[in-house]
Amino acid sequence: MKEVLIRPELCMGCRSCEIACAVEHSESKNLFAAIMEKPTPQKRIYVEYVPEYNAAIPMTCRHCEDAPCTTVCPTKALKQDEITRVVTHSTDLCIGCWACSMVCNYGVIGRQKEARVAVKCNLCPGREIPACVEACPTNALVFLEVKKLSGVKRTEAALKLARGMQGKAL
Amino acid sequence: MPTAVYCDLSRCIGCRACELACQRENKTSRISLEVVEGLAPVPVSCRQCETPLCTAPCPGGALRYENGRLEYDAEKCTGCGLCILACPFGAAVLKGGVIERCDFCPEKEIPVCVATCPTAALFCAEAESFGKNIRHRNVEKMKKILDPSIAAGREGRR
Amino acid sequence: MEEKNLYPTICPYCSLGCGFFLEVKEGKVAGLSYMPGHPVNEGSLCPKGNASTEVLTHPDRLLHPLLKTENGWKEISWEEALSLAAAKMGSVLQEYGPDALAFLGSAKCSNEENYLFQKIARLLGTNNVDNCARLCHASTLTGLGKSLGAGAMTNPLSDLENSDCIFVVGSNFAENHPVISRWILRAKERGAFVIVADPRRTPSTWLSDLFLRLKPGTDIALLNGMMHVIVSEGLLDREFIRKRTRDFEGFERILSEYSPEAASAITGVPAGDIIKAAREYAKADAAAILYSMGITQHISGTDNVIACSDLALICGQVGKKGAGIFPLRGQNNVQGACDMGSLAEYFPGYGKVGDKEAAARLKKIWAAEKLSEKPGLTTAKMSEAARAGKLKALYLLGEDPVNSHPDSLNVRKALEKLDFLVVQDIFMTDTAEYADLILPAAAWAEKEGSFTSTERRVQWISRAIAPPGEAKADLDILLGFAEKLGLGLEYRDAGEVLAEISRVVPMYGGITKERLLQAYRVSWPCPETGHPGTPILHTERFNTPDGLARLIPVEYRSPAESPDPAYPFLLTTGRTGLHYNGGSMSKRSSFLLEKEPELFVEINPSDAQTMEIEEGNNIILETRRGSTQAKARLTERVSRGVLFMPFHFSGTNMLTGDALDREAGIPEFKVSACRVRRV
Amino acid sequence: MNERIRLIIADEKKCIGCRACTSVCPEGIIHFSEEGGMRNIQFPGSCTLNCELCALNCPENAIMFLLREESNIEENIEGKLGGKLEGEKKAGENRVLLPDRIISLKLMPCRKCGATFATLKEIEKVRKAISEKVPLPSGGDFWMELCPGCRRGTFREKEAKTLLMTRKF
Repeated sequence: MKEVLIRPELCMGCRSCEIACAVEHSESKNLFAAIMEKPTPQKRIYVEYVPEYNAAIPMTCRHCEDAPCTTVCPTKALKQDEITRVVTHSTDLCIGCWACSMVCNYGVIGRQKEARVAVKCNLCPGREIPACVEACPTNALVFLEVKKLSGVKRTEAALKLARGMQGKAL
Repeated sequence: MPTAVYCDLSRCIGCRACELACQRENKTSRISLEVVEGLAPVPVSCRQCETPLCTAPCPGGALRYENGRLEYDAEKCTGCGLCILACPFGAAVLKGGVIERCDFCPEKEIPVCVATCPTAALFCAEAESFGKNIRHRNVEKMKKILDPSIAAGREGRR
Repeated sequence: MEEKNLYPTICPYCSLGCGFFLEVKEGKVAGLSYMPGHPVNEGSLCPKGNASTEVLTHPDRLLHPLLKTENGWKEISWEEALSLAAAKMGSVLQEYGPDALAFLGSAKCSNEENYLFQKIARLLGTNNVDNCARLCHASTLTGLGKSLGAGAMTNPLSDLENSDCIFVVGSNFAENHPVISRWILRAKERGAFVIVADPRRTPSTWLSDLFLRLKPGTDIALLNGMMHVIVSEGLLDREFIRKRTRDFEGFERILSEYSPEAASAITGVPAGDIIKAAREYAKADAAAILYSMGITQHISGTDNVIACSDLALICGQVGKKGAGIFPLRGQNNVQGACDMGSLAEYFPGYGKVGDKEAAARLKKIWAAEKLSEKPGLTTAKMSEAARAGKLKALYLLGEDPVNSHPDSLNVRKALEKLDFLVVQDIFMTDTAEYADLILPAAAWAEKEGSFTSTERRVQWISRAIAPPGEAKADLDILLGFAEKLGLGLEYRDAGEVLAEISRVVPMYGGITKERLLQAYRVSWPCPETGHPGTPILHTERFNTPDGLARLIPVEYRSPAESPDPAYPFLLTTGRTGLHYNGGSMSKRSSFLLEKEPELFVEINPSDAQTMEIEEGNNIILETRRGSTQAKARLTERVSRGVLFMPFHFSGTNMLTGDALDREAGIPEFKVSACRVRRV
Repeated sequence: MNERIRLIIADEKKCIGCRACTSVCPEGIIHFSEEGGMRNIQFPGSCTLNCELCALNCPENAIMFLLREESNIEENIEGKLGGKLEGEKKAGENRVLLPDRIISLKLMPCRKCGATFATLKEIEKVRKAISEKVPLPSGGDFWMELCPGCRRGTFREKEAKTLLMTRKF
């Protein structure tokens, strides 16, 4: 199954993903209209800036296997699809107890202020590629199977090595 | 603001100081801690839900969600105990005709359970702030692994 | 509404010295409130601390001096009681000589009281004075004394925050000193690596990054194994070894036998984990060792302590921020009681008994003609001497040997054999039942005095309330007793005693009541008035004559008793989070008792299955010394073949043995061979 | 104190057995007991106090008072409750004495521990109130079948499970 995977070494902390995410989850799906919307559209991906390294790491729901948030949710507002492993959240059923937020190992369950319910990544249903991935200018976010990412990295490493060898040969 | 007494379970050592402090302050402990299988301590207290189910069956309006928080008015309480039956967490008890549930120790600056917690596992803050902490913690962990590549990547771009 | 007065005080339970405020209303304790500004606990308190006020208001408190008569206990006046005590002790002294008397001090009493107590004993001509440090950290005194020159914690607890690696061995700090977890977690947040070595899976191991589950009593093999890795991989701090230590050459040789594989065979810890632990410890910028009774309460207790100190020394992890050796002691004033010389072989300030110079100095200050030059009886030896009829009279200051000493059946025999037993306590204890005379004492907040916590922090407790009934402060009782004996000890109050202490004990030189009242915490050594105190020891030189630490090679020895076909289980003992030692205080808290009401024994579920024992069954445990009954608790906390029992309830110490460490005289509470059957 | 004796009339159909009346009664004359899987609430036939706290606090408005002297008492009772009350009418007097009245309600056993913890009617009322607030799917309010202690326990076990996933030692 495809996941949103991060390559922190490529992230430059532009936060395009955050904006794209909020817009995608707005009524209008348009940046300028979304800003004015009530409730305020909210991002579900968080770019954490690390000043010591002048680096940034984007974080979003990992859609864990046997997801802790779905285990503790009393009203089953959080549900995991048995096949795709996607964890979805129903605002109607959410009672705002924040049990999910407490057990999430990645801290990626946020709060929708007006509706007082949880918000989290739902992998953009209806889209082939999640909005955050599509918006990433440096490919720090990729939508791939884990196996595939290893392949990509292998190719990159091989390319680097080949370039080095070429330099030597010259 | 969704503020309640929450627990960072990874820090809890199951010492029960919270229970004892609460009992001392409020006569009945409103937080209950058990260690599951002798290995995983979990304290349970009122989660101050934002769409609280306990208010649904309340006949006199004693329990209500107001000003962004769950309010309880003992004067209006009829002592029917229906709220207790509605709570999915079993976090309140009826005692002497009134509801015993976490009210953040109004006479104290911070709830006594939070103040006494030796490991600072219990905290009284917004739920989001905890998510933020976890993300920071993960960044710390990732830093160890990603350190060389990040540093290299940055250098190239500077 | 009547205003509540807040009195700052120090928790009477463990040795961390956590601060809190007592709320006093109309002369009575109305509750407690937290002290966020205290440097040790930052306002937090463990459950025992929260329950501490129950001790002050408990109906079981002793209110009058009690004399044992044929018709039970009879209330008598203080005058009668003290005269009687002095007369009886005096007649024993006359008839059998000073060494037929013994004095057992209390690590729950203040420095001043312990000082006065041992002074009385020594002025009477005997060194038979000891305290319960003998049962928990005597081996720290001898072990660290030999290698570093000072048997005390090297750094303050809050300094753990600055550690990069914390190695905990033989300590279940999360249950026994819960507040330490706060500092360890803070270090972890900074990225510190935490290693816990323990036979049991405990709340402390939950906080660890690496858990070494060793067999009880094999600590030296583990530590030597780690040192082997450090030496063979060249992870030593050679400069530190060259400049600050001596005897490294001989030391290195002994490690060759402890390859990780060999250590693994003895300890049961995978060799890979030993290597990992050694690397993490040695490579850290600042690494701390925490140990407690899992190290000290063995027949090899002193050697265990030395092995810990060796590990720290070869890695240069002593005398700097975030590093050091942290012996976590038991009682709230166990450090102070030892500093005050409430020990059979040490004068106040650790002058050795028998050392002419130390004796001469003391004689001058005390204006005493003669002091005994013979080291006195340690607690275990006292019991032996009493059974042999050589010890006739015993003065117990807040001690409950029947519950806290090993092999309690023999202790009971010894107490029965005594001609005269005085017990000074706040509650009736199992030991007090044997007394001829009981003197009701004041609890901690009902008197004033200084207390020294495990991190050498001296703190002053002021009197917040009056003692109940006719109970009196221990200091007043002792002064009354000394007066009846005609010893001519005159002090107006605890402050005056402390003034004398500062002249006698060099490291308390600059500590006075006035100073403690102002900034009510100073870390010793504080040799003179203007000295700021010394939070970190050994920064420049060690406390040895040449200023160098000794690297002392130690060999693994198996415990006094090992499981065999007749007694197939290995029984180890310890504390639970909710009770405290003999339990005379904690078992009087309704809450603590409600949560942990009775003696239990932890047994691994697979062992239980083969013996058809189920959760909650009553089972009988037998050792070569006695048997007791306990509720079975099936848990993965203990591994197969190991049983664990808390020692708060009478029964546990009927099982433990009285095999002693050769140097420190500490009994091996932690290992006994045991068998189990269903009721 | 008002000397008028008033009759307490509790409506069996409306009462859900919540015990609000027993806890507020200043005289403590409304009793309850639980046995054989039933909760029994025992109302005295009459009361001399002029407080009506029980009626005011009843979430179902199941309690009413009538003055004993009211002439059309039988019709009143019959009219309001839609049934006949077995009162005793003394000859020559237009007064009714009611015997103690016991309302018995079936209790719900906890699905986990088996101990009874609430009446079926209470549960039904709470379930309805919750479903009006949050559109739970059927069976979504599983906790309604558990006693408060077991709800704590169940939630605790779930949280513990998530904790043990990440706990190494």
